[in-house]
Amino acid sequence: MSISVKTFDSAAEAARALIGDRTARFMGGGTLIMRDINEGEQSFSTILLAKDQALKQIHARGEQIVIGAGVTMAEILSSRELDFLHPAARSVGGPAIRNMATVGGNLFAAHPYGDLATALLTVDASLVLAGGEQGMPLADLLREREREPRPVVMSLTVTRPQQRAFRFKKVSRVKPKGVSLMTIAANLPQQAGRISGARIAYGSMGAAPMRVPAVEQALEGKTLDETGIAQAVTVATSGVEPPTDAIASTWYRHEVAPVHLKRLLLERAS
Amino acid sequence: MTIYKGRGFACINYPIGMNLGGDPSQALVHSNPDGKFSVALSSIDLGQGMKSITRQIAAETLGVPVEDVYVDTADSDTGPHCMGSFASRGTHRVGNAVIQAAKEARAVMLEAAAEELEVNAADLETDGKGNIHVRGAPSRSITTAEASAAAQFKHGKTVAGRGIFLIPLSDVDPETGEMTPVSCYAHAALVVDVEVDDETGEVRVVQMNSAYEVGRALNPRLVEQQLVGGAWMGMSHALWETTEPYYPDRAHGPVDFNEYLMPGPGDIAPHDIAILERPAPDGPYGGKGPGEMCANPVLPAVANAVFNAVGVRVDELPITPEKVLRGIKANGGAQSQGTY
Amino acid sequence: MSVEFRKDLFADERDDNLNEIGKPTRRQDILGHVTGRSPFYDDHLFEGLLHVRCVRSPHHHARIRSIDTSEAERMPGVVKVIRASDVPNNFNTLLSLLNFGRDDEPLISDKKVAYIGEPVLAIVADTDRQARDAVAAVRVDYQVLPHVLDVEDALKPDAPVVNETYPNNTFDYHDKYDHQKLRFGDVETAFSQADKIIEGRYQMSPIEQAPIETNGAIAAPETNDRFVCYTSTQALFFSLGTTAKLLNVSSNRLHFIGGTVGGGFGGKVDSLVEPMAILACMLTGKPCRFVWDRPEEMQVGAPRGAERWYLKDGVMNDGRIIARKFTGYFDAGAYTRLSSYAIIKGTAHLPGPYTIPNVSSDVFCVYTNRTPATAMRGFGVTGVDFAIESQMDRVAQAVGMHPVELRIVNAYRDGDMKAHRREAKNCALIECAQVAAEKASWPIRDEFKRMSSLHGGGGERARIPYTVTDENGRIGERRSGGVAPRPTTVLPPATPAPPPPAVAPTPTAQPDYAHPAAAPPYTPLSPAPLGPPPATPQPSPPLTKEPAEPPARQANRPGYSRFASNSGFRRR
Amino acid sequence: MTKKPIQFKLNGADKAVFVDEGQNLLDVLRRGVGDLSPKYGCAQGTCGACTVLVDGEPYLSCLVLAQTMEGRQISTTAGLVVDGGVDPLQEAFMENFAAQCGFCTPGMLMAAKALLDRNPKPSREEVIEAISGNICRCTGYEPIINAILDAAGRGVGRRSA
Repeated sequence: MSISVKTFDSAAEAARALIGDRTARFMGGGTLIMRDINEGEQSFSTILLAKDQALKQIHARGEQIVIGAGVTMAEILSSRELDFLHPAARSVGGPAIRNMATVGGNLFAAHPYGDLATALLTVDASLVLAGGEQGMPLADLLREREREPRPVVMSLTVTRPQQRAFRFKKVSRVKPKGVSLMTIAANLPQQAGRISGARIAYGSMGAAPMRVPAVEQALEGKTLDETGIAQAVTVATSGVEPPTDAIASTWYRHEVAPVHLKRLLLERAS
Repeated sequence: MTIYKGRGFACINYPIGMNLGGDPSQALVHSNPDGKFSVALSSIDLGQGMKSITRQIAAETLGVPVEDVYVDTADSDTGPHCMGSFASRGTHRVGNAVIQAAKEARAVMLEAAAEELEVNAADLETDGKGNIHVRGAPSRSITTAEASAAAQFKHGKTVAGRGIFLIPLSDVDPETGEMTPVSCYAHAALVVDVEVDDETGEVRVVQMNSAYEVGRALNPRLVEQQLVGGAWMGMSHALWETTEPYYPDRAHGPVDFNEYLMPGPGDIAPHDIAILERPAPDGPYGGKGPGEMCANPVLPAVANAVFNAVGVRVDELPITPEKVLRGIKANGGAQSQGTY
Repeated sequence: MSVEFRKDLFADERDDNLNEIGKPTRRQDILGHVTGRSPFYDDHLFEGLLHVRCVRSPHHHARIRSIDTSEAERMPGVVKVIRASDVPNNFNTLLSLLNFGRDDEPLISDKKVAYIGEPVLAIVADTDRQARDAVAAVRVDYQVLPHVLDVEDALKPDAPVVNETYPNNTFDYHDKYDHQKLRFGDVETAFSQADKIIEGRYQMSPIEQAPIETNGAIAAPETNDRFVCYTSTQALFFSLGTTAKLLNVSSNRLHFIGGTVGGGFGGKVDSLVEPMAILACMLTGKPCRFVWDRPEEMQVGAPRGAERWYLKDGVMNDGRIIARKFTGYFDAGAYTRLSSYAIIKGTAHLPGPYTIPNVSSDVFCVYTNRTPATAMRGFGVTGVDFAIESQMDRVAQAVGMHPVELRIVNAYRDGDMKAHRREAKNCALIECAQVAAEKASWPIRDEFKRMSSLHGGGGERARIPYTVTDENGRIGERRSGGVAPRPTTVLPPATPAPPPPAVAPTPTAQPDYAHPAAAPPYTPLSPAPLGPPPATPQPSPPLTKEPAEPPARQANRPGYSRFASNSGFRRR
Repeated sequence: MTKKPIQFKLNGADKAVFVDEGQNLLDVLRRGVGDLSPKYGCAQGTCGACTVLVDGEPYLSCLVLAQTMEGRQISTTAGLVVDGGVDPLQEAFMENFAAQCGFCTPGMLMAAKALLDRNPKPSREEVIEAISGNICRCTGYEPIINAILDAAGRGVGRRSA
């Protein structure tokens, strides 16, 4: 089917058009959908675009930062407010991809992509959808993102992590740009030298980026040192069923997840 | 975590060309009236520098400046037959064909010059700068442009030449494999230093030192291109590449450059190269062909270095972190084989 | 990174005073490359260009019951559906141009597919997207067949037949054997005399050539009833000849233009895009473009096939390898392409750049239900070099020798006899090993630094030994289940019976360069005490024995094979 | 199929062209307006051969929906040549033998151009990062990195003995 393109002034209109049209896709930066078009993907034939400037905004309200779904990785990298997300944004693609790929698109990027989404899981990201729905936790979207109709995300709200509490590691076979073998994001707030409210997320370790509750619980109240993290490392893959793909096998991901988790946790915060 | 250092060595030889159908290539060389030459081929420049190396060979043989020669390839209406660009045959086979064609064209040019200078053509030589002069008497000279013009407008001669290079086909004995496969061999030896992470099985190539014997480096920078790029490819074959990650299972075959793994610009290792030249008796100016052999020693050298580092022999390419890690675990830990 | 020239080596064999040769002249094509003006095949614009895409098999192995194109034909932009029956001569093998091997592969397969991605139909449309849409609308009814993916499984008597031209799942060599043999000396006897036996199994992965420019061609009608074809081919006349054969058209009606190619590495020899583009052009009368996309390039385009090698070495304690035996399996995939020749080339390469007095090898070109394999940089050699040089490291470890010194001890030298029965000339392995070790500051002992490719070869090392042969592996024997051992025969030496072999020739003018004899054990771990002092050079045991009975059986040797179209060939 | 008219600037010159609705910018540049310098290597965004600058920033033209380019400024390798002279970056690529087959070269040049326009004195690591989305199969990257550093006046160069 030949492709048709519909352009809307607001994301809300685009979202309405998406409902009830299974052949339509909402396009953000295009890095995923254009590839599908180029390769003749038959599951959709209509592209929805929104010229909505709200999609491009970044603004902070105290510790809360709202990031428009149309913000690109490059725009994150030039935002001081989002400095904690820079390592994650920089890990996506090369410079050209980062000029195009958007926050919203990253939420729908299939395995092994979605490194930014992995990071966002650890900063309490919640979503504003174009239909008006607010406060949907990102984790909920990621669990059901294949389900039709796909929502149009307007923006995400994240909570700025404590100083030096956020860490990010993308394990890749190719340097400096390679797809993820495993991505780990950690938000490790501390109170009186002990971890309180840890958030750990993995990318490329399942169908979608995910939080790892077993590790989070094992870190609670612990110190960030070899002894303190020992239990967390032990349960690094508890409840995780990593896939086999062209990059690595299930076995290998299981084996090295504790290693990379441990290294990230013991890394000196920059 | 421990990073284990390891060193590996490998050396190889490489056959130049093929034993198929005589493996022929042809070349045509001709000049315009002003002594500017064209070489017509049907050989392919895949990036290895076919157009450039045959241009230099033609200029050397004709005795004219390289700027006076351009190579046109590949148009089947004008370029004569060539088997193709593979088997490291281009420099050797096509180069020889170009020499033969250029010699024939040069002879016509020198005959014309001899007639103009009223000397014997056998007493003439070219200076490579566009002049033909009497040997030992540089003042008695004529430009290649004048000689070509004279040939074409006064003497009615075509300043042109035809060349073909053929290695007689060698029969293969079904019982013993007796044959003459090719006519010359290039050589290489390479030392690779690696670091292996004993917890992840990741291997990093930290240094390559190599010696490549190429017959003659017809253009040292083009040889360098092949050796540097080829060794990178060897490293890539050793540690990264496969279309079937779980061979012989066909699942998870990569379909893009994200899944088909090759070392990125951040993975490259310093590579210090020595080039040796033992001219091949039948090579064009002794040249062999460095295009393929440059990758070959890297693969086993890396495998040997990994063994030296952690005591794991990975005999199945590519040497992925997974295979190394499985080996380390099977041995109950990394077992350094000592430092060389 | 650094590059140095070792002009001191082999200086007397070279004249370095040339005008242009040896100069770092810039590439002729470099200005075009950096300005984006170099004309690659796809850089030719045509008004009304049509686009070709293929319907491809999703199965490893299947019979095609029917193909329904009714919906596809009605789709917008579709100009032509190309079926197998549209290909004038739909059966080919690449090396048929050199009369090597039998035709075994259709351009378009409408009866049976033998690998995932095999083309069963092609569609020509106004745009690439329209062609893709129409491809998606074609319905093919497949009857899935059992498949085989492992080379050794494919050799089993009950393995599915992959390629009907070669029903034994192996290429037929010389109309006689299911593999190519190399026989030099008597490996089995030498194994029994060796101090150590070292064995290894090595597996090379399939690898994609991965040129950044994918395979492709644009064909257009010329005014004089000819066709012009801009192509990515690595072999212009190979592709032209293949096209002429498949399309049954006179070769001089084809005008091929190429030569500026965005990388090949062996992946642009197979000549699959040119015939398809020209056929589309013939059938539509319009310029047609057939370009593989990246997934096709990676998974349908032929890779360097996988290779599996088994090596067995007989080694003396001083590091000399006295026997080396190979069994090799090239995974050709579903069709022959160039794998059959790679085995010839690989066989001549054995046993590596070493002088080993007893060598034997059996190498099989095996058909499996995977993407047909083809050439890649180092074709026929890269995989076995990996095996050989990994094996050399095992040998060094087993005898406790420095890996570089072990290579130098065994290295071939000028005048040595190689296993394919030709004298080694122009050798430089020893020098490369010495220089590489020096660059890496990896000390080798002085006696090894003094050795040379120029000295110590020939003499006894030039001898062709008595050779044990056999007739195992006759075509069809394995598949019929009967692999009865056949009596071995001993071929007479090429020269009259040689004198009893001695390991080292008598030193003459330059004793330092003499053939290396026993070397002391190498101790890899530096803290370990040095090994015992070097053993006195000993003559090695005879490595070949007199034939048990007079060699007589010549009758079973069919004629040598020729791989050319010009003389002495056999039409199959 | 509906065609859409769009206008943009290509290397400073006005272009007007009809595009298919799902057509990518690479295809429009090459077949629509005849700029053959950006190359088709994958149409997946994984090789970088089609890199162009859009308003000065590197984009993968194969992943750009052409009709969104209305009014934008697009630069390609074909536009690097000014008044018949080559850009210092092109000169550095030639001098450093930084191309073999030449197919990745236009994309590589545009990635490098974007870097140097923003950061005239990049470090080696910054050069590596800048070309990390561009694949070269021939050179092993070293000559390309050296060429870009050279163009920035930071050439450490190759050592030749």
